[in-house]
Amino acid sequence: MTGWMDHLTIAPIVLPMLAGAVMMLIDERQRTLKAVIGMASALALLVLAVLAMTVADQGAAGVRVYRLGDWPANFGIVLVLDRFAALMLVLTGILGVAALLFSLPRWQKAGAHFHSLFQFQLMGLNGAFLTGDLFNLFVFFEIMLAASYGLALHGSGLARVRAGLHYIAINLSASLLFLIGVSMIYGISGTLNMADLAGRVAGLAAEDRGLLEAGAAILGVAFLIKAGMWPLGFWLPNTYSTLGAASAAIVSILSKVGVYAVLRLWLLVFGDGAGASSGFGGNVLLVGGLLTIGFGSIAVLATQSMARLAGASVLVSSGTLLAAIGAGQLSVTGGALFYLSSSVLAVAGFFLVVELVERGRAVGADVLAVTREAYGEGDDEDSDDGGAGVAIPATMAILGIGFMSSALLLAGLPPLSGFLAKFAILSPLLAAGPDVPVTTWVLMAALVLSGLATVVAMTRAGIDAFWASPSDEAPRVRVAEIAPVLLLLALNVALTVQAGPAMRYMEDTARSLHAPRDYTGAVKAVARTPGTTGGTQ
Amino acid sequence: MTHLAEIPAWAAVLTAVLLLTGAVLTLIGTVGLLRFDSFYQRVHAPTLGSTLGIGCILLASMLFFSVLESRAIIHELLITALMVVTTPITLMLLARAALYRDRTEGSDEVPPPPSD
Amino acid sequence: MIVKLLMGTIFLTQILLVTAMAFAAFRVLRGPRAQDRVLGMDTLYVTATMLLLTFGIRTGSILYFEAALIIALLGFVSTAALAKFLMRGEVIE
Amino acid sequence: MELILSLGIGVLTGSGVWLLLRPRTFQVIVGLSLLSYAVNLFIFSTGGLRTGAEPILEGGRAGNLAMHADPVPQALVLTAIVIGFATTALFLVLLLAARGLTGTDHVDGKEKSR
Amino acid sequence: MPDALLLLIAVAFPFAGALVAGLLPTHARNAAAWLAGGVALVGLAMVWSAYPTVSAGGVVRYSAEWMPMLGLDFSLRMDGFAWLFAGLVFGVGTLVVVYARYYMAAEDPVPRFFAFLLAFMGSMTGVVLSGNLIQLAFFWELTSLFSFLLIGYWHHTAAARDGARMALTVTATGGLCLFAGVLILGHIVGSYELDAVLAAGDRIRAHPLYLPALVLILLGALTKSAQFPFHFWLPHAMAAPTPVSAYLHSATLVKAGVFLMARLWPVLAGTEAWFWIVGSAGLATLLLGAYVAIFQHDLKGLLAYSTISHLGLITLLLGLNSELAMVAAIFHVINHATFKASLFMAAGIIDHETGTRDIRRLSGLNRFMPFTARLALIAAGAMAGVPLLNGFLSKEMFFAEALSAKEPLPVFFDVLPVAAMVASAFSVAYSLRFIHGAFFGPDPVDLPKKPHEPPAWMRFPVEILVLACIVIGILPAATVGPYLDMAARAALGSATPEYSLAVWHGFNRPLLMSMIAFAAGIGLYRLLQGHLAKGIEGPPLIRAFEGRRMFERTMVFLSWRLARTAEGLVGTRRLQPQLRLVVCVAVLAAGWTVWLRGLWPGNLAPSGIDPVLALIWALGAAFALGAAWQAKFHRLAALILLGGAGLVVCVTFVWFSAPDLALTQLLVEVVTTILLLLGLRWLPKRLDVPGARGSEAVTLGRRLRDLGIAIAAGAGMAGLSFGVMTRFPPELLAQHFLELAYSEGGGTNVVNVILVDFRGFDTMGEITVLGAVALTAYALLRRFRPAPDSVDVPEQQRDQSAFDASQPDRKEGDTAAEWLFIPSLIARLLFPLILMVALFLLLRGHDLPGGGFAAGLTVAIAMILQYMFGGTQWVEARLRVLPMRWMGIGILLAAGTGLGAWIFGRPFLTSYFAYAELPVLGKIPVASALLFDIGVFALVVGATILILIALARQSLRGHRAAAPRPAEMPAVPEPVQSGPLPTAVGDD
Amino acid sequence: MRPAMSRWLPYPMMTATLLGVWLLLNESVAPGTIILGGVLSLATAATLNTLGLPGGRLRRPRAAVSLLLLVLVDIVRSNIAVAKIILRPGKGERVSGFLRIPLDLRAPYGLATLACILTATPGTVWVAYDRSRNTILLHILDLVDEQEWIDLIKGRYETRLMELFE
Ligand code: NA
Ligand code: NA
Repeated sequence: MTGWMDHLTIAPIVLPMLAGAVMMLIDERQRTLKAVIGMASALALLVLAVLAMTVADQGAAGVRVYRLGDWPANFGIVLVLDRFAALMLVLTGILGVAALLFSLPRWQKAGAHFHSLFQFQLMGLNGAFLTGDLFNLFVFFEIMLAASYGLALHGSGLARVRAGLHYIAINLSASLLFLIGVSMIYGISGTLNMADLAGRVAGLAAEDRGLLEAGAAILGVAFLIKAGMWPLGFWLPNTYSTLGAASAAIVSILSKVGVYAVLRLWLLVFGDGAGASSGFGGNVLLVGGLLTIGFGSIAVLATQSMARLAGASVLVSSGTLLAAIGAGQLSVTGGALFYLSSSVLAVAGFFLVVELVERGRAVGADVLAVTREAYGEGDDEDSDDGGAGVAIPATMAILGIGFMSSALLLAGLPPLSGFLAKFAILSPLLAAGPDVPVTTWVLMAALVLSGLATVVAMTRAGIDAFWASPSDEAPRVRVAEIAPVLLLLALNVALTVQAGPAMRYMEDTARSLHAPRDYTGAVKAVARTPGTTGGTQ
Repeated sequence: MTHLAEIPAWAAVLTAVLLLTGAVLTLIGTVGLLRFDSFYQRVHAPTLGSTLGIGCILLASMLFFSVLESRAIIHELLITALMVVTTPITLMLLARAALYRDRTEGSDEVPPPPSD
Repeated sequence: MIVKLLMGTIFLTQILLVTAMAFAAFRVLRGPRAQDRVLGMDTLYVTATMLLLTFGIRTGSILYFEAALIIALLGFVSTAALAKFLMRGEVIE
Repeated sequence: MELILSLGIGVLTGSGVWLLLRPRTFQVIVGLSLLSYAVNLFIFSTGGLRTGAEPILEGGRAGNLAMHADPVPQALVLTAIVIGFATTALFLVLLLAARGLTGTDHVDGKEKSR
Repeated sequence: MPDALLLLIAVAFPFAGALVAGLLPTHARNAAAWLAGGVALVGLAMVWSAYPTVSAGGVVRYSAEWMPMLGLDFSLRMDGFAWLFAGLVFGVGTLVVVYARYYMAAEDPVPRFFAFLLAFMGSMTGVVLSGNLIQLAFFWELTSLFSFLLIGYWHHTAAARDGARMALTVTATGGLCLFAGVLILGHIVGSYELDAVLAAGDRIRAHPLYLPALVLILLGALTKSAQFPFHFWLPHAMAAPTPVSAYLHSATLVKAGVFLMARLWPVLAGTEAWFWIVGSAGLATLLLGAYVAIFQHDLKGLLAYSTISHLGLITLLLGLNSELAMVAAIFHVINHATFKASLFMAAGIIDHETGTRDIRRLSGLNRFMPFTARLALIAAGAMAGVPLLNGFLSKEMFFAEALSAKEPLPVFFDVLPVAAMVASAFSVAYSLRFIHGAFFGPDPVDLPKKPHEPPAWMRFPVEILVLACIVIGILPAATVGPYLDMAARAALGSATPEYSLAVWHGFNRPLLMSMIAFAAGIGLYRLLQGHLAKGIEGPPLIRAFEGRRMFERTMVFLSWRLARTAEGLVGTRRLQPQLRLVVCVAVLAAGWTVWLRGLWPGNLAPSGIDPVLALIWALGAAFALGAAWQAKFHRLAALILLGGAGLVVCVTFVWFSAPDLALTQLLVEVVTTILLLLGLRWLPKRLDVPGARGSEAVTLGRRLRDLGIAIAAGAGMAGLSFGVMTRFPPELLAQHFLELAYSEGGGTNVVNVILVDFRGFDTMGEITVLGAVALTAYALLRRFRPAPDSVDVPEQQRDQSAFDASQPDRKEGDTAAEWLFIPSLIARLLFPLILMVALFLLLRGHDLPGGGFAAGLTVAIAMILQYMFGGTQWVEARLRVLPMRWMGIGILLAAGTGLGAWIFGRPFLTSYFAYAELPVLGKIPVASALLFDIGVFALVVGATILILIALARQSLRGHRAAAPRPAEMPAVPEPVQSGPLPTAVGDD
Repeated sequence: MRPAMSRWLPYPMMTATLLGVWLLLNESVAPGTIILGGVLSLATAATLNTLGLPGGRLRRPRAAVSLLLLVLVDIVRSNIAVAKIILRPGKGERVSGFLRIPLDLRAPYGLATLACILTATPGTVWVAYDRSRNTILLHILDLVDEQEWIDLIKGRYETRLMELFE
């Protein structure tokens, strides 16, 4: 461990932490400076993430293990960079840049310390994706959540506070479950390192297995709450629909963190090598995922507010992912990863579009619009909201395109990647063998029907927003607000056009997730075997 | 509990006596807390524990550890000093708060405020 | 013999102290007024300090001293805050 | 001892859950606090219960589990306590904000219509 | 140019054109038209230049990798059949562009129109040229999408919006079904490539999944082609500009369904299922469309239903499972495209020149626009099947098929010729109505515009198409013959039957049927003229079955009412049920798992029961239960009881050898109590009014349920913890920590060494959590707005101030000052002492209990003490803590310590420690971990003080807020609550 | 001499106490501990500068020690007395009540010390202080003879405290 490149693994965590801390030292009024620092950090994170992806995409050699404090792996905390982590880092990096850019004209002014919280949010996400330690995962979940509480409440206001209360209450409960689960796993297996744990599960005594699995089940409940699985995910549409767009865009990956954790741990710990425990709980994921798609679709249909529609779409995508993961097939997992990437970008873009669209519509926009400082110290009164935004030519057209594209993506209709993503899940499911299990048909039906529900709801909302109301005056929008929408859109187009290479990466990722030899091998290589001494001090 | 065997008899007996005295005093104090009818009587009760009660136990501790480690272990004095300073604050504040509350409720147990 | 004496005494002391805590707890639980509960709580803190000290003697460890010290130094802060809340309706004006 | 502590954890959990399911924000925060006590004890207990075996190494000698308590759960509990403290504080602030904005302390931000 | 590239250009060019058109300025009508026309012509040229290959029976292919691992390539494939359709798409497209240039008004955003039109053209080309089925479904949905945009082009009218939405809903639904069907087909065949699929007909028909695949694919095709019962969207799509109708409903969109059925005819047709589904849908549509068309008053409505009917005819032909019928179908596709496009354009011209399309208002236009009238007359003749026009030929073929088919059910085929004649008679009737109603009769009155002939170029496309009707009608074999043959051979392969394209087949039964139909049609029109003149809306007999209304009702029910009800049933927006579910799911998840694996005893025997600890826990349980009991009506009591429970936890930590935990727990306890107390002031007063609760039984039931859940959760946790406590993992890492804490971590307090070194990364994360929370709390509190009933100064303070004011020798605040005088003096004296203890905890934390967190909390408590007894203003006049600074520096210090290791080429957070020999001071430890811990300390001080003080300061703001609020204040509409809040009472 | 002293060591008593506390906490009198403790005591005591304390200082340390011993004896005696009261069977024989006592002592530290002594001693609780009249309100558990209590408090403690602090 000497080269600077080795620190690539930790840089996505340390960089935003430093940026966030530095910005605490800067006066709130120096927004431009903070914006510059924040943006520089976000861009650097994106670059680092892409770099990490190229590093990770090198087969067995691509798994990088970073030993914090130079301690052996099963002993100290390790970060593990592999394809899956790198993929999530890239997605986070993209959303970070997009959301931050979007927030610059307005959102950053809506409350105190937006920039620090934003950086901590990125730090939490990156950490959660990189860590190879179960308890450290908890810590990063908490960082992520703590920052998301801040961003969820950013701008304050009745609806946001009301939903935030639910959000926090439920996530606190989930955190408690997380702790229970982790400590049970430690108490039974004696380790917190995920790779180490994977190695120990198979050899577990029969009388201990039940408790370990119970711990895993409780842990799973915690993750599934975050992922929004029915009946644990009602908070999700409620909360997401009140978020500010910039927050929502970055938070849109939050539900995927739950999915990430499930996918990572489930395949690692309860994969084929887990002996009697292998495949534990897979059916729950499948059935739960299907139910979630069902509920998400109902919620999609039952709403008239665009923001809530976006929130409900998150449920549908979570459900799809869970069901696809629950199918437990390598080839399907690849498709699921493709779907994950596509839907994360789509949902984020949709949240941004929704805010811009709703801005033009005074009624009902109170939730989304920046609530002005009611009264108080009056120290953030320098906002120039009145004249904010330049009437960009064809604003409505661009917003319309943005909206329609998001709708297509979420409904899984051509020409964007949403369609290919559904195809990438369904096709391998059908190709798995001559006999198609019932669940595949149900999943297929669920995907078709959820797409239909999305079409119906999106058409309703889109027609209301773009066609029904005489749009003699386009909402005042700034270039910095439209640019991220177009950026996310362009990425989705790229994902469609370059579906081949993208899918190749996803399939490689899926392969290494299903046969985590490279992962565990890399970690074990830097672990201390019992009995041997000699550290690296 | 091997360390207990290292204590000489005199110290053991002294420690035991001090411990019991402290505990009994404390218990008596809380019995007062239980038995007394009015709050203003009850407020006196815990001072048994927080003065002599804890004093005895701190003495026992000092004695015990000094003998055990064969050097003067007197940091318990800190606790003593702090107890003397902080317990009265709570009790004073509490008594005055109770007085206020009883006065506003027109209780005849308490004297009226001095007024001309 | 001495070990037995000490063990017995410590055990008895702890039982007495816990009984004292129980009496204090009765006030915390029953009141009747808020000030009674606060008073019970304060007593509980003091008694707990003593219990920790006896535990130190029992295990021969001086490490529990810190916990006792912190109760003595800061335990009163919460009871004082409660008292202030009763008197003034808020803790910090 | 194990029995006592697990019963204690059970009672703390039960009380906490009961309060968690109540409609008033203050009840919920008290419930969450009780639950976090329970969970902290739970984490702590996974290392096994030891009396008089604190995790301090005397004179810098290497320790072993026969003489010392398992320090890992203790370290985890410390982290959990800190995070629990932080989130309790946040929840409190939020429930106050909600109470201020909605005028009620009901968890749903509105009184249930009967 | 290689043929393969031609295909790519044909598909890509329209999309590129659409992009360019979309970027043109709004008023660039001519530029957009030229662009669109050019693109269409290029497309036509590409198609034409592929003719030599295709006509020789060859297939032109283009293929590029797309998602190779999933067997999906971007592949284009043109055979004769596809060639024919592509030709129609571009040919009719070119004419429509010319027409549209004159039809569209200058004030419309015409470039956008052409952009949509071109994109649609590209999608349609994509459908017909797709070489694999997934890609076909891909372009299929695109046609739905762009047709939606085209239909909704005049979105300021409700009709356009509704029509567009309906079209999209129906066709996109169909498209999703098609997608599913195609997936199944791919599963059966093992490939999505069209060639492979077309070669696997027998396998497909024999496969158990044939029927589901068929149904799904047909759902796609029938919705697209507006077949019964999905026909209803098409008439409403007439809200589109007429060029759109001319294009979509003659040659393209609706033909996509027919195209698909014909394309897959060799693999899907030939079964009874196919016959029944496709045949009966076609027949029903044929009759229904024709019948309803007669009664339309809108020219375009009439044409729309006629379109439905003719598509029904084509579908019926495809459904007959006869190769000859298939040829007839293809032929009718061509014929229908020509006459229907020209009729739509004619209707558009009428609309454009007179301002209305209502047959009831139109009359005698022959005198004002004679040339147009003649064109329309010929086209309508083709539609009615008049000899020497192309419609006649395909109709005759249809009659012949209707007579000849006998399989599988004879009865059906006895009905078929009759039905064919009836439908034909209807078509004669509505064609007559179109011509007679619009062009003949007296001069029109009261038209919005004075009618005259349109511009020559607007009529030009109509002329071309009408010419085609005539030429094909007279010389079928010479004109359309080769193309039809080529298409049929491409579609049917070796199964292509012998047929003859001639105007005269002798006096046979089909001709007889034609004549009867003509007579009947004319008779019917005469018969109905009176009824039609009344101008009643809707067709007799089936007026009630208005497709649109049923659709709307179904949609509202399904997608709105049902969804909302369902959401209410299986979802909730309330917190309590959500938390209940979380708890129940967790209990079930753990319980079920343990149950499945069986309950096993642990490998450790439980240790004996210490009566002291048992007693302590009896108290602990009482406190916990008491807190649960009191938290509603006696918050202060609950808070105190909570503190009691915390104390018990702390004692437990001591009992089981965890001094660090006990210390930290205590400190947190104190801070939390103060925090909650600070909050208590802002909560509403709640009184326990007996009898004020809701329905007793319901409340009791709810409580019992929650009690059950709580008991289950408690019992579950107790069981789990007992299970884990009595187990000892075979190989515990803890051993290593104990071994290495001193030798490699440099500390004797193993817990602290873990916290700042082995697992220092956790701690770094944990302080970030605290920092983020503090920032959030601060931001929230800056916008804090107290409820009206707690804005006021607390009652106690008001009382005491009033008393002070009432006494001559006292001034306001004396009572408080006297009361706080001694405590504040002592608090100040304690301040340095507490700081000293804090520093002690900080500095020796690595070796003994303590550490940065404990020290930080201690300092925070010292500060709070000053605030409590000195008051906010008093303290802030003297001490200026900059919490944000502390926090920032704290994190930087911690992270900086970690980064320092980089300089030495070590990983982040690698610790360094050594003992430095200093004169006088002796050996003192120098550890980077201490620096790290100082960072933790700084952050904890900053964060805790920030939260506490931000909360405390609300009292100051609250008083200020008691003054009238600024008028613009409520950014959020306040619900119900007005005036002071009633005291809330019990309610769970 | 004096000004320099008060600049560098404004609170000598306090600083010394803090150093003592430091040494007690560390259980060590090694030079390193003393030096570090000295530095920290000076630093922490300096916070009192900003917080501000009322004027007045301890005049006669020796008298303080004798007062301390006196209080200790009183505490022991009162402990026994109060224990007896608590353990006395039956009810209603206790005569307890409030007692207002006019004071001559006005020095803040003196008053604070008196408050602590009275409250810490079982049987008496300092309830309120009236600044304008300089009276205190006590609650006394065993209030048989009011004058006896007034004499006791004024004679035994107040005079000594006035000597100490005024
Ligand atoms: Na265990
Ligand atoms: Na007293």
